[in-house]
Amino acid sequence: MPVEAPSAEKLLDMYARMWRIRLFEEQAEYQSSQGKVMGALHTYIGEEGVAVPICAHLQDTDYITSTHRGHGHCIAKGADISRMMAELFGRSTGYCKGKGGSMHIADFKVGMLGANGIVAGGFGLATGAGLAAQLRGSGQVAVCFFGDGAANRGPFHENINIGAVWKLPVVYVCENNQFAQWTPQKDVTLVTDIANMSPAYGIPGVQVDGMDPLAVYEAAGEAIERARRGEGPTLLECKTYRFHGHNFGDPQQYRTREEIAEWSDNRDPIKQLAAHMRDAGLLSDEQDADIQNTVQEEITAAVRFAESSPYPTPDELYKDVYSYDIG
Amino acid sequence: MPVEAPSAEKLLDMYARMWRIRLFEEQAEYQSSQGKVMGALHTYIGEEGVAVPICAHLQDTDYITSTHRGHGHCIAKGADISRMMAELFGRSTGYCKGKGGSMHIADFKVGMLGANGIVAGGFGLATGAGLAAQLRGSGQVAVCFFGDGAANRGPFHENINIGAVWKLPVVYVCENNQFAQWTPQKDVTLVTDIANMSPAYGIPGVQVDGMDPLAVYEAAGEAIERARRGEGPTLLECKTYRFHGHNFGDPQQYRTREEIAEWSDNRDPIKQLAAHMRDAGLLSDEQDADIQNTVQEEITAAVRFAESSPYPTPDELYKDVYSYDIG
Amino acid sequence: MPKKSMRDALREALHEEMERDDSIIVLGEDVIAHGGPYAVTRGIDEKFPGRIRQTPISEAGIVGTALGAALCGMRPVAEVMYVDFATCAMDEVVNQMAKVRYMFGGQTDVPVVLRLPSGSARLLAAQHSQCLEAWFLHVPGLQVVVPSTAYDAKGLLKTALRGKDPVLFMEYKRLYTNESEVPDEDYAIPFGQADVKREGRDVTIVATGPMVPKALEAADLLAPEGIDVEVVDTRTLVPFDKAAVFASVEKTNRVIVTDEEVKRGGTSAEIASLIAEECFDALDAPVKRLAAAEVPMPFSPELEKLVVPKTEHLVAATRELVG
Amino acid sequence: MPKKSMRDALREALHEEMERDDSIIVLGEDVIAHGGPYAVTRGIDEKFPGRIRQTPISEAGIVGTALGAALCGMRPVAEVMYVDFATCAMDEVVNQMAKVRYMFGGQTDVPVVLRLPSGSARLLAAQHSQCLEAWFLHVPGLQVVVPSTAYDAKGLLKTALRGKDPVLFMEYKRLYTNESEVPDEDYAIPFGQADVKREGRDVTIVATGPMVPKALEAADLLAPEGIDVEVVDTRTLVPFDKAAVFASVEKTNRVIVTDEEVKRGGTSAEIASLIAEECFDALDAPVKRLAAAEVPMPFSPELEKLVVPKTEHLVAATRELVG
Ligand SMILES: Cc1ncc(C[n+]2csc(CCOP(=O)(O)OP(=O)(O)O)c2C)c(N)n1
Ligand SMILES: Cc1ncc(C[n+]2csc(CCOP(=O)(O)OP(=O)(O)O)c2C)c(N)n1
Ligand SMILES: [Mg+2]
Ligand SMILES: [Mg+2]
Repeated sequence: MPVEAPSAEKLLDMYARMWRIRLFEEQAEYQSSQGKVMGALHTYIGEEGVAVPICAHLQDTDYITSTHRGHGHCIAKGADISRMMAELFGRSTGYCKGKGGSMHIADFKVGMLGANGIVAGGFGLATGAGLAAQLRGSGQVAVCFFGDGAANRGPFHENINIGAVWKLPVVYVCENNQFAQWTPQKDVTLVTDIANMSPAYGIPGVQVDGMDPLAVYEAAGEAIERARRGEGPTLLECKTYRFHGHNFGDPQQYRTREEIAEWSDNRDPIKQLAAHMRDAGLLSDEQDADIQNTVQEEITAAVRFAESSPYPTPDELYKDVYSYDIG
Repeated sequence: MPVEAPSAEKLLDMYARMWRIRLFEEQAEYQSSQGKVMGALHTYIGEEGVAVPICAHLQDTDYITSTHRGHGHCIAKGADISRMMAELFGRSTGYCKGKGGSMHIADFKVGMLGANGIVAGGFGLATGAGLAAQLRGSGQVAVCFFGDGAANRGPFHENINIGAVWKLPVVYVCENNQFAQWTPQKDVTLVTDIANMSPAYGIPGVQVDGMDPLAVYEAAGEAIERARRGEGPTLLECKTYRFHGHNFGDPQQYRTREEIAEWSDNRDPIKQLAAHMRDAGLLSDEQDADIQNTVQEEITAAVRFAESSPYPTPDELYKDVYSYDIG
Repeated sequence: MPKKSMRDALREALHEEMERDDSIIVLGEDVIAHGGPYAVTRGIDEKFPGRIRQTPISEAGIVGTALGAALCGMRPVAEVMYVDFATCAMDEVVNQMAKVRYMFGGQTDVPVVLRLPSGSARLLAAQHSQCLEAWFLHVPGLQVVVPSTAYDAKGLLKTALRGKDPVLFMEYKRLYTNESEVPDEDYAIPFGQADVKREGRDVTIVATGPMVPKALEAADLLAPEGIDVEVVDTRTLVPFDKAAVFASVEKTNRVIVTDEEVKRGGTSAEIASLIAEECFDALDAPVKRLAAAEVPMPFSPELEKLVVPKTEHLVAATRELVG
Repeated sequence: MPKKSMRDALREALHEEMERDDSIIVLGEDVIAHGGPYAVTRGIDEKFPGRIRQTPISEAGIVGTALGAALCGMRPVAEVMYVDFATCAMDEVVNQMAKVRYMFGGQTDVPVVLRLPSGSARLLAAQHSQCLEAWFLHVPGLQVVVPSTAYDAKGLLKTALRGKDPVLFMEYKRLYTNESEVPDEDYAIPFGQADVKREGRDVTIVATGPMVPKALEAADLLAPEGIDVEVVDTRTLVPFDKAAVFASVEKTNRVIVTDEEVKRGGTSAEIASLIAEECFDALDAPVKRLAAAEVPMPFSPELEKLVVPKTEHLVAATRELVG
């Protein structure tokens, strides 16, 4: 069953979400440089073409799991950027009441089961989410986002096998940005095409250009439909690239400026989607400017919200450790 | 480079070793039924055609790692059965001074790095042994024996990838006996041919009939030579079958008597090797009887040695925790 | 009241709660075949088809999947065949299960139970005989339960299956066959309530799991000498019933803390230091600890038997304390 | 004597020992690029080509491989980027590394060092701020080292690199930049020797790692009040220098035990209970513990700062103890 092309409305929504990620993170980096945002900050800039078109197929009742590089997944899945920004600022109005920070933003209301500070930490959660969906027969699916680095950890192997043998409605999405922190992928595995690992689990492996949002939309649509039909997981690899450092402050000695420019100048997924929409007559200059302005205003409002929110009070320290007060 | 066929002498030695495993374990089971051997006892009976021809390619300076089902590996690698039996009896003359028991027999002098009570516990050890060999440039190789069940654990994935990317001289040997304890392999993975997992690591995968000692000899010879030449690991899968229960006392409700008979009557690796040697004029009835009698005598002597050996004295309790006395 | 083994009591608790609550599911290695090595999950497959899943040997996958399902509306009970293998899933337990509620600011409940056969039994040696309670109680967010009787096991497992927080349920292998009276009616034992298994005036033995029956034996042996021992069974280590322990120490002024764990850094250290810090003025004697020798579990029967404290050690330690 | 940071001191120890002993190799994630996140392994690749291996993100593989190499004649130093991720390799640490010598009856040495950046720093939140000493000291077969100064770090790492047993070397992130005098000559600090970092008559503070500088600060603050604090730095937790700790307690009769770990089940519990058991008669006051709050590490600066005890808490606790 071929995946229907996204409607004009959907495309506009996707486009706005990609900008929301981009501008949110540029702002977060700026706030980090000002010392307002502290802790680790891993940006998704350059990779927006992966999470957005994939999540465009999902409902709030579907699940995703995320990584240390989680802002993009949150925004793609529909999280509120004011509560995200407040979380980065460590404020009580943040998604996690300020207890999580960048690496732990979650929004269970929209099925976002959390960023995760442990590389490969999402595999079990997504597989379990798929199990819950299957047991309920609810037609929900779970999407597990993970990096190329995560593919070298044991939980990749254990959970994909479980998902496969139980035919769980899970799509395992590798965001292959070709680096794990400061280590090029080719230095640490002979198999740089993660999709080629799928035969080890008896499931389909699909590789797609992660800088091309429409290609990702189509490939993800098929994998998600397959999962919803009860046919089990797909390993979907999106080749992508992060335009900024591993984390904010990374001096990036492991790659050249030229390589970065090659990707960011020529393959930026936002530009590619814009070009496509323009060609199809679905995006005027005015609309484009409107979208960017609106998003920029949202971001400004988010910062205002964050800055004007209170820090958690000391009595919050012992709350949420358990459902009850342990004394 | 084709592997040379084993010499007559080598064949006789392999044949004797296979009997040594068979009779040692039958004796161990008997002693277990008498309450003389306690703890877990996992027999290798039926699988002798794997370890013996593989270890026939190895020197004492080469390494192997083993599993909870380790007697066969020990004997194949040249361990002394008296010290093994004494270990099963919990005596101070055992390989581990009685501190290890069946699941932990090791003989570092012959490069046997220990049975292992943790499923997949050997992967790291073998990979590290390969790393040591590579760094020394010594031409040593390491063979990692593991079961089909172990292939579902994370360390399989992590270590084979490390071995592959560093081109370590390791052969990863799956003894696929089609069950993990009481669970049939096909219930817990879609990919029952473990050799087919090798592309995920960019290394060759080879499958061989583990009940045919000569086929195993040849396949192992190639993989080991490849490793010695510095070309990196091979994933070698030997399809095999254990004739007895998972452990001594297993009621075996998960398979039929007929299935067991099918394998033990028609595919017994000892019978197959004997038939081959007879056909080639390399084993007379007399030689055969001699070999079996000699081994039987060794076993009887081993039991006598074990039974007449002292238990460890209480002061042994605190020894060997550290290299020094911690007080 | 009928007598039942701890194994049967646990099985009953599972069946009764699965009947009551559709969201309870069971995962683990060989949990259908034989009902796992200790047969606790036997019968679930027939009675609740589809609600028990026999897994590959993938401890990290099992625990991770159980947790994921718990975050999405199920109530999984995962069996890790031996607690020793929980080491293969420690990230999932410590960095995920224990922390998701807190890290996410209370957005989710975490109703997952890990059943963990523990302790020494049948000469299984160093990799199949461990106790890890002390690790788990060190991790905020986990609850740690150690039943000593069939009655407690059933009542505590019921509470575990009705709660909202992760439970590490330590089942001592040697206790599976221990029998005690278990009523047919439904009951649950709240967490955080220690149980005074025997009242006494002279010495308190704070005991956990398999040391409880030994403490009771020791008390019986000491009674004729006029030494009146109180035995406090901790039952849950997190939450911990400090009040009950302190009340007992304040009465007897002498205390032995005992468990089967390696002594160094074991649960007995935590309990003893709580007493030394918060109950100091009540003490007439050192806070004595009796726990396992600081060695990996040896195989040989002649060594294994030296590792875990025996009744006679409790008797001797008690005499010394009052003497 | 030149002053050096703990980071530089550790780097020097590695370089000097690698020079001396060909069998030392280094493994870990990003250990070549930047020399790991804390730059400790910087420069090794240039100076000792081939003897440092940058690994995939495979903690179980890293530790398992390091151990295997150690059993076959090498002396590996493996860096686990944050001790939190050691949870991903806990079977390798606990069931293999700690036990191989014993299980195999002493057939092999186990010369492997795990370097484990620990503790809170820079708002890294719940999964990057933990301390796990208490777990490791509970496992017979492991040695646990926690340096508090650059001088100690260098001398202890040298001993680790010359020994025959596994070492869990806890490097507190916040201490990497701490400076102290480090001589140019070769020296090693034996394991099992606590260090009295400051002598005093009134109260003993037994401190570990990052709490040592705070204890010294507290002592300085209290001196003008006429409270004379002795600060005992444990330095190694296994082996543990009971004699030094007890000698101090016998002198001062009052003791605070402090570390950065979660208090429940932390190292402070073990040390406090040792004192309460074996040094009871010397005590004039309860054995006080000061350690981290029983919560996962929160992110917000306003909460994070409440978790780990501060100098002022030590000051207050000391006053209370003598008051
Ligand atoms: C288990 C574990 N090991 C190491 C780390 C440290 N770390 C954080 S992100 C990262 C790189 C991850 O690479 P990849 O999975 O490719 O994701 P990317 O950062 O490229 O999006 C590393 C090594 C960690 N957080 N968890
Ligand atoms: C990590 C771990 N999980 C579970 C077990 C319990 N266990 C021991 S052997 C075994 C089955 C192993 O199957 P396989 O790897 O195929 O080896 P086989 O027994 O068939 O030789 C299991 C589940 C264990 N020892 N270690
Ligand atoms: Mg990456
Ligand atoms: Mg098998």
